[in-house]
Amino acid sequence: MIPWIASHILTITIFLPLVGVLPIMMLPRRFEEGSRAIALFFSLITFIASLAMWWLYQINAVDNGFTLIEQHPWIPTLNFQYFVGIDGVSLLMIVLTTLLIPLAILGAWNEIKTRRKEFMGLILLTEVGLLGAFAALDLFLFYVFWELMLIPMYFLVGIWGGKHRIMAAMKLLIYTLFGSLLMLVAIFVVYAKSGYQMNLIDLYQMKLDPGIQLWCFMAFALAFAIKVPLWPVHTWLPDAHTEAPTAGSVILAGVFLKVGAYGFYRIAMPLFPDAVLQAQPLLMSLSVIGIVVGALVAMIQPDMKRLIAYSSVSHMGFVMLGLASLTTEGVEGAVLQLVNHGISTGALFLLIGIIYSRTHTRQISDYGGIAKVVPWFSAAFIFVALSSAGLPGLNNFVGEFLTLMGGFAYGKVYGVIAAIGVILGAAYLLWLVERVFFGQVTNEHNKTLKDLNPRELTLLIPLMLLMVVFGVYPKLLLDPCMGSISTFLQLMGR
Amino acid sequence: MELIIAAIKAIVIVALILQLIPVLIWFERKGSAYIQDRRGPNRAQILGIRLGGMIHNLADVVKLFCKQDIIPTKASRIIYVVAPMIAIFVASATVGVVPFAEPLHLGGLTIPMQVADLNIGILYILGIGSLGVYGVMLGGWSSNNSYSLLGTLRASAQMVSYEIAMGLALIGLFLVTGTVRITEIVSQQTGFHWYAFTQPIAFVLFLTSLFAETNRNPFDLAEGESELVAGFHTEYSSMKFALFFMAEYAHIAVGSLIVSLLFFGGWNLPGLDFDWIRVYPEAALSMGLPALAVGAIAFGLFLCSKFRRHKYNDARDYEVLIFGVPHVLIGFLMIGATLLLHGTTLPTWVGPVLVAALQMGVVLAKTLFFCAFFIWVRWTLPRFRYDQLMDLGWKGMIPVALFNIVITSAWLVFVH
Amino acid sequence: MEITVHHYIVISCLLFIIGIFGVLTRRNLLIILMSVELMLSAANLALVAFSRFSSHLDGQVAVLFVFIIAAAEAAVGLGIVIAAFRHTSGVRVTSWKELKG
Amino acid sequence: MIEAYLFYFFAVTTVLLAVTVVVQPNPIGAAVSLVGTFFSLAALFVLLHAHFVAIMQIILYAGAIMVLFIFVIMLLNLEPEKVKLRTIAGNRLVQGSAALYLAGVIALAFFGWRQFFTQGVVANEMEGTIEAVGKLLLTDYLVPFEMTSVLLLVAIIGAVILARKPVE
Amino acid sequence: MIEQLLQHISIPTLMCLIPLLPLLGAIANGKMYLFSTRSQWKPSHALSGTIAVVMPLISFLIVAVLFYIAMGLEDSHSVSTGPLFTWFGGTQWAVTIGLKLDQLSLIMALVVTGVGSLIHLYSVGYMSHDDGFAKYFAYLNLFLFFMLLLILGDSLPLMFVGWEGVGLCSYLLIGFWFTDIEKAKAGKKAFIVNRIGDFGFVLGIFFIWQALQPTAQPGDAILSFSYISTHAAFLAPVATAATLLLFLGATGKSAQIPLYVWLPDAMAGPTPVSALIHAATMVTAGIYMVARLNFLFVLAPTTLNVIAIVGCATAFFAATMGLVQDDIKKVLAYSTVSQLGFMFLALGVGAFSVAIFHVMTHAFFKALLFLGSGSVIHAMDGEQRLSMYGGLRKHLPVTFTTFLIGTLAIAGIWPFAGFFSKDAILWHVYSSGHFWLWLIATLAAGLTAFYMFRLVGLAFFGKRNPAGPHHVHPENSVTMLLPLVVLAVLSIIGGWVGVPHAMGGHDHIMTWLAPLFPTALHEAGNESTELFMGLGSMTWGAIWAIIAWILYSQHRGWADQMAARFKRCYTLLVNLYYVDQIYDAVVVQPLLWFSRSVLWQTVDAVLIDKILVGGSARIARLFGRVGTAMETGLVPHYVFLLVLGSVVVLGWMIL
Repeated sequence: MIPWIASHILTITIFLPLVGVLPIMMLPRRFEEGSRAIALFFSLITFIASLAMWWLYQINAVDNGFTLIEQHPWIPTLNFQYFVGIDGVSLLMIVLTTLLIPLAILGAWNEIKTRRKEFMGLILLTEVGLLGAFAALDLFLFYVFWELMLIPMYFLVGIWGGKHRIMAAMKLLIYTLFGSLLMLVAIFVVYAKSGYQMNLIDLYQMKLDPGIQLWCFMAFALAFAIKVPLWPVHTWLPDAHTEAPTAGSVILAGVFLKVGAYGFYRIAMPLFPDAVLQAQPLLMSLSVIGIVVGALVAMIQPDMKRLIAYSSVSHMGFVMLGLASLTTEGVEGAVLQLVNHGISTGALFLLIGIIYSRTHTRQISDYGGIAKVVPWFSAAFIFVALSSAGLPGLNNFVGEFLTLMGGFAYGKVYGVIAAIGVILGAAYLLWLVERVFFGQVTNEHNKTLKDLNPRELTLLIPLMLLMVVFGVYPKLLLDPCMGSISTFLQLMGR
Repeated sequence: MELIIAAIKAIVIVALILQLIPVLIWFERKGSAYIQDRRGPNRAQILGIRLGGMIHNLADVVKLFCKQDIIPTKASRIIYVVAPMIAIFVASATVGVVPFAEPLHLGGLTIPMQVADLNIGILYILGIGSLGVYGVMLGGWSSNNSYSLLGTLRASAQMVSYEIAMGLALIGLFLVTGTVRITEIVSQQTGFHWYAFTQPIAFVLFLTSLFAETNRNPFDLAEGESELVAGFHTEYSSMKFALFFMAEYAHIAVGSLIVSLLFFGGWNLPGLDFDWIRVYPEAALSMGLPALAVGAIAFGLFLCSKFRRHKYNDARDYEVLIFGVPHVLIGFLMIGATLLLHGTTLPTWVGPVLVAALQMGVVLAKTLFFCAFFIWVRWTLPRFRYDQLMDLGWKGMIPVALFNIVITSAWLVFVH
Repeated sequence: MEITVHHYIVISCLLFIIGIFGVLTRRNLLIILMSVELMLSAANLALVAFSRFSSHLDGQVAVLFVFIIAAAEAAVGLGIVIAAFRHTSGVRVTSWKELKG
Repeated sequence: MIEAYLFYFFAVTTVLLAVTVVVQPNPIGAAVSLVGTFFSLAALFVLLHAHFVAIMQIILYAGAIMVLFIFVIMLLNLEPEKVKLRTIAGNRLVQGSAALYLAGVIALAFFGWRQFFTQGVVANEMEGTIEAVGKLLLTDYLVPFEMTSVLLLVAIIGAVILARKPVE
Repeated sequence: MIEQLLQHISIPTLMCLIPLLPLLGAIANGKMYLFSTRSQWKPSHALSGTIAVVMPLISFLIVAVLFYIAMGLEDSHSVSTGPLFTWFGGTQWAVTIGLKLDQLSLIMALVVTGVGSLIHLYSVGYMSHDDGFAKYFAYLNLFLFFMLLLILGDSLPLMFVGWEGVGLCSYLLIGFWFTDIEKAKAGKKAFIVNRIGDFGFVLGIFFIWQALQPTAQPGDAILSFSYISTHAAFLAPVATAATLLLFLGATGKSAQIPLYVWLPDAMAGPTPVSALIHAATMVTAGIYMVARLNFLFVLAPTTLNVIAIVGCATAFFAATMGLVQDDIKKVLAYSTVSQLGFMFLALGVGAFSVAIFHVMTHAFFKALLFLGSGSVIHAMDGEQRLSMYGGLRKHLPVTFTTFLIGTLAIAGIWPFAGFFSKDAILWHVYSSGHFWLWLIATLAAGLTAFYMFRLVGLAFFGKRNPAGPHHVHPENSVTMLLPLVVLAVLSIIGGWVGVPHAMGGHDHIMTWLAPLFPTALHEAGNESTELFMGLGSMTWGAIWAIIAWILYSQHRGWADQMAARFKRCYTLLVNLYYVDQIYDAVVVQPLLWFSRSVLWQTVDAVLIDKILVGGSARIARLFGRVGTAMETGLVPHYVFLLVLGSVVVLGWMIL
């Protein structure tokens, strides 16, 4: 029994949440609260499964290929395969997802009152989509999971969102769909050009001629850029975040954006190395603009969630900076930043969710001086804000440091401008902290705020611990990815 | 050359039909009278001779011709006038394809005893038959009178639906005959193999739908006197009414002609063997003529015996004689002819001509029999209600016809 | 003067043109249906002419099918006329505009 | 010779009657002239030795379809329509030109394909008898034949539903 | 006794203990404070106070022991733990975490831990009535941990960690009483300005890394000081740029000209905090960094000149600004800025060891002055304005005497520490030929003496100002007085460590630091001129001191007349040259306006949302409308289209 599980651990992890959806659906309307517990239970099992996967990965880690591979014919006639496997980076992403989803569920424990069953079901569905996307090594399979994760998210934002959630959900959907349809076209172009090959490993060896490469890369890049949100196509993120429920934004910011960057890392770049070289200056400048503009615009946002959304635009700009710089440091930094940004932004959104569940307002002007009233909450918030601002010793610093190094190595100007982003990062976060926490308590409503209850603590403690651990010892994250990064760079011809 | 022959034939046949119509009219009035236990028309007389009502026809004809021809003001004039013409044209046109006898082989010339021997045969009849509806519809509609409109609606609906039944019945027949040419069908019915017996269902269906086509009694809702006054031809006066009237009777004649040909073996009589006659006309004559003579004489004497001098104290008493005496004379003539012919050989064309004449005679006899049947049915059965009519048509006859087709085809498949 | 297939074709074209003319100009749906019948029969003529002069009977079989289709079309067309008539108590084609986009 | 004359006679009658159908303000008039057209067409078919088709034309068109038309005309007792040849958007010129263009195109099409009918003139003895057509119909074209039966069924149902009085 | 100690604890673990102990203290206090907010249990001041004081004391002792050991080692006088674990790194290079104590960092460590523990002791008394007692000490210990990390770090990134950590603690401590929004704003300002400085620092690191990368073998710790010093040659091309950026970082941290604005505002924090952070330790980090990377700075003479000029300018400007300040802590803040200017001036002219000597002496007397002012404020229960003081001589005798000693030291009067270090700087500036810089520096030194004695005069001499608080709390808590006394002693004997040969001393500190720093760039002029210059600067300082003392203790009126006459320049000085306002107007507001109106409104809202997204929707609707226009509902239209279509198709087929 055990060896079977060991060999199919990856598929089990991916489809475990799906198994969870079934009991939730069977629940009669009266036991709706039970659905939360079931969802939590299944997401925790998936987390444990992913840890087991990590352990297995350590054991039989082949240095630069994919492990835990499962390859079965899916549509034999069209040569589509169910081909999944993981390397260091996808392992990290999977563990990050399985970590954040239970926290998101825990975070939304009593925030969601209406239709809990559907909510929990949708979250588990998103998780399946995400895990699948990270593990898929077959282009078409990737596309299927890519779409699978988008739809539940649309519903999450659309149904349980804020005031104009419909607009936000629609924007999210159309933006991403626009991109993914282009991607589908590109997939089939590649499929045709490469002699009906869909699995990535063979495609990596296949060198397409530069003309087609550029177009396909542009299509893929656009689809992933929308997801990452690179600067010009990012406007869906702030709306989606402000309107999404807490759990939604945690997943959205924590993992949803990562798929875009992961897509670049896994599919867009290695498949079209020459096109990447041509498009590198464009990518670099877009990410740098993203960093600075994201930070600047974040500074003057009246709404907390919008501020954090723009901050994640800026942070993801760092990731793209690292990736596009095609230097080992840059890519390492990008991978680190992917995980760390997920943790810190996820924590930030959870905190905002907590305060929102008490005051039901996200406007900064409604707050003031609540540090005295809720010391634990403010301590946690400041801690996480600082980690997100990239304080050394906490998790984001090393990632930013390395990405900046990568950017610097590519072109000094890019490094300098991106470094300005670091200053702005500190500026808007501290300004937020100051306006919300310090000074006198402005409106009376804040006087009676309750501090963190045990549930919320169990939510935050693990994340804060991780922030310190990954800050002090990032090697923990980097070691598994070394092999995958070096293969990535070889593919890119560096 | 063929054109001339065709023209002659056309004229002859049309004249024959037109002659038949007054006879039918007379027979109908006389027959219906006797059925209703009253004496028929017996007033019109020429010089005291009444001929049992035949003269009445002349009176009718004269009346119809002389009446004032009224055209209703609001009616759409042209169609109002054309409608009866269509009706009569349709009735007479179908005759064109009807064969009266086997093709005559006279000195290398084969003259088909019909106007046009179309290989599509019966379909032609069906086609023209379906045009009959126009006459009725246009006439009724153009006279701009609500009664006539109602009549037309009913008539056309009835004719259209029964046309289908007729078509399907014929298909049943075609299955058996395998051909559509009427001459072949008739020649297949030698002896007692009349299709009426092999295809009883088809025969019955065809007959009833024929009644419907001609708006005859059980189905004569079109001009049902009780409700719709005169149906579609209420507004028609003299000549046009006459045309409609004649069209109807022509249609009956032609209908019965077709029935006799298709189902009653046309010119085949069980006893007669035409080939033998054609070869030995003399023997045939010598046998046939005396028999005929004896019959004629017997009939004539029977009539004369009915002579009563003072029954009516006028010319009518002598009528019986007018009929009886000629018969006796003919009888004697025939006996003389046989005696005269005895021992001589007739010229070759006499055989076929004799056969043709005989065949025509047989066909005519059968047609007259069916006309009588038509008239007899008219005055016995009550009129259908409209929904019964329609139900019978759609739910009764068409399913049965289909059933018949299925059965015959199944039978054919198993047999071969 | 031998009758060639072109004569028939010219006639069928003429008929077709008249049919189209009728469909385009007339406002009364019935007339339009009739013109459509006209166009169909024009097609029939052409079919038969071709089958005759190319010694294949397929043309005639096609004509049969055209008949059937014409009959079906007429039946449904008239059904529509009646239904539409009940609605607008007139057969003028221009009075039925509800389906405007 | 006789055939040529007959052909011209019937051709002219067909075209004339067709024109009256289109021009005739009064629907009944149009219907009757259409019946006339069908008759002359049937005659043309006979000239083309397509007897079965001719008689079918008469039975089907004249006998059945036109009856329906006249039936409907009677049922709806339509008053004659003022024929204003003014058509859509007033420009008779447009559709006129369209029609002419179409004629030219069709004629061109057929003449263009002349080479296909080189032996156009030669009339062969293939008689359009009912047996020949029937045999062909039920052998090569059996499937379309069955299909048409389905089509007819559909048409019947459609007509019935459409024309039915709305059930209150 | 030390040998037994060494038997069972190896040196590396000892070294690790130095930073970890304050960290432990911080965590303990932090936990207690957080639990206290939740539950009723309040940690007693004694408990958290003792933990907070003991930790730095022990680490001070450890540093002393290591100092003694290092003294013993002849050759390198340095002790290092070697790479403990690799933090992160690329394939070729890696960043390892390791601690190193050489001559320079030993001195700095001694100063930091020594003064630190004294200040901890002092703040136990000072903060006794504050409810955030445990939180305060947690922050303070955390600060010490980061400062020690900064000093002990053996590689640039580790130093950077300490660098940012120290910035964080200063933010937390300045904004300690965050209920007052102004204080919170000051904290935020400090942190952001520091962050700008760090921006320069990081870029400097990148330059170095990029230059060194090609030389690295796999796994080399290329960013560690030892590696950089050995491969200094490779850095030549990139030296000037790197050093300039590093200096930008230093100005941020040590509050030099462009980025000094945060220091005066930092006075919002509790006074012991200002004493520890903004006088003794944090602000000197910049100098320590430049000293640590002296072999790099030497490669870039232009940068050295820049540093000298900036240092001298800051010294002079800060001194002028200090003249007119009414708040006691603000005066001391500006004096610190000017003293830092002096230190940077020394670095600029290449006298690295003299700069470090001045750092040490400055730490002693500046901490003393701050703590003195703290006890004055404590006595006047929070009143900070000099105008409200006057005649406190009688009420606070100990504070007065120690404060006087400190003032004498900073003014550079002979026996006191300040004289030796400041004089050495002036001498080295003069001897290295920078005459104009020397002139401005001596002028600044005179001004320093003037405003210090102005402060003493206003505060301790003259009559009590009736408007001020009536009742003066007696200075009775030992915990506050003991550090004052100790620091006073130190500010006296502190100078004697570095008495130059010219004045008969054998200059221990120079010899101690000599191996680290390159020999003085210029030959040290003959001794007689050095002696003469020293006496000259002392008398110059004394003269200014006496003038200030006369002006402000006896005849207050004169000062006001003086102020009235130079009306314009007086207001200029009072408003601190409007520097803050300029910064705000030039940098902050336009940035905010730009991001709000330009970036957010126009770019995101209009450009992307309206035009791109909205636009494409509108185009789609346009096509839709064209489609509907075709559907008029009229059957003939459709037929016409049908015909048209067929015509086209036929035409195409034929042609």
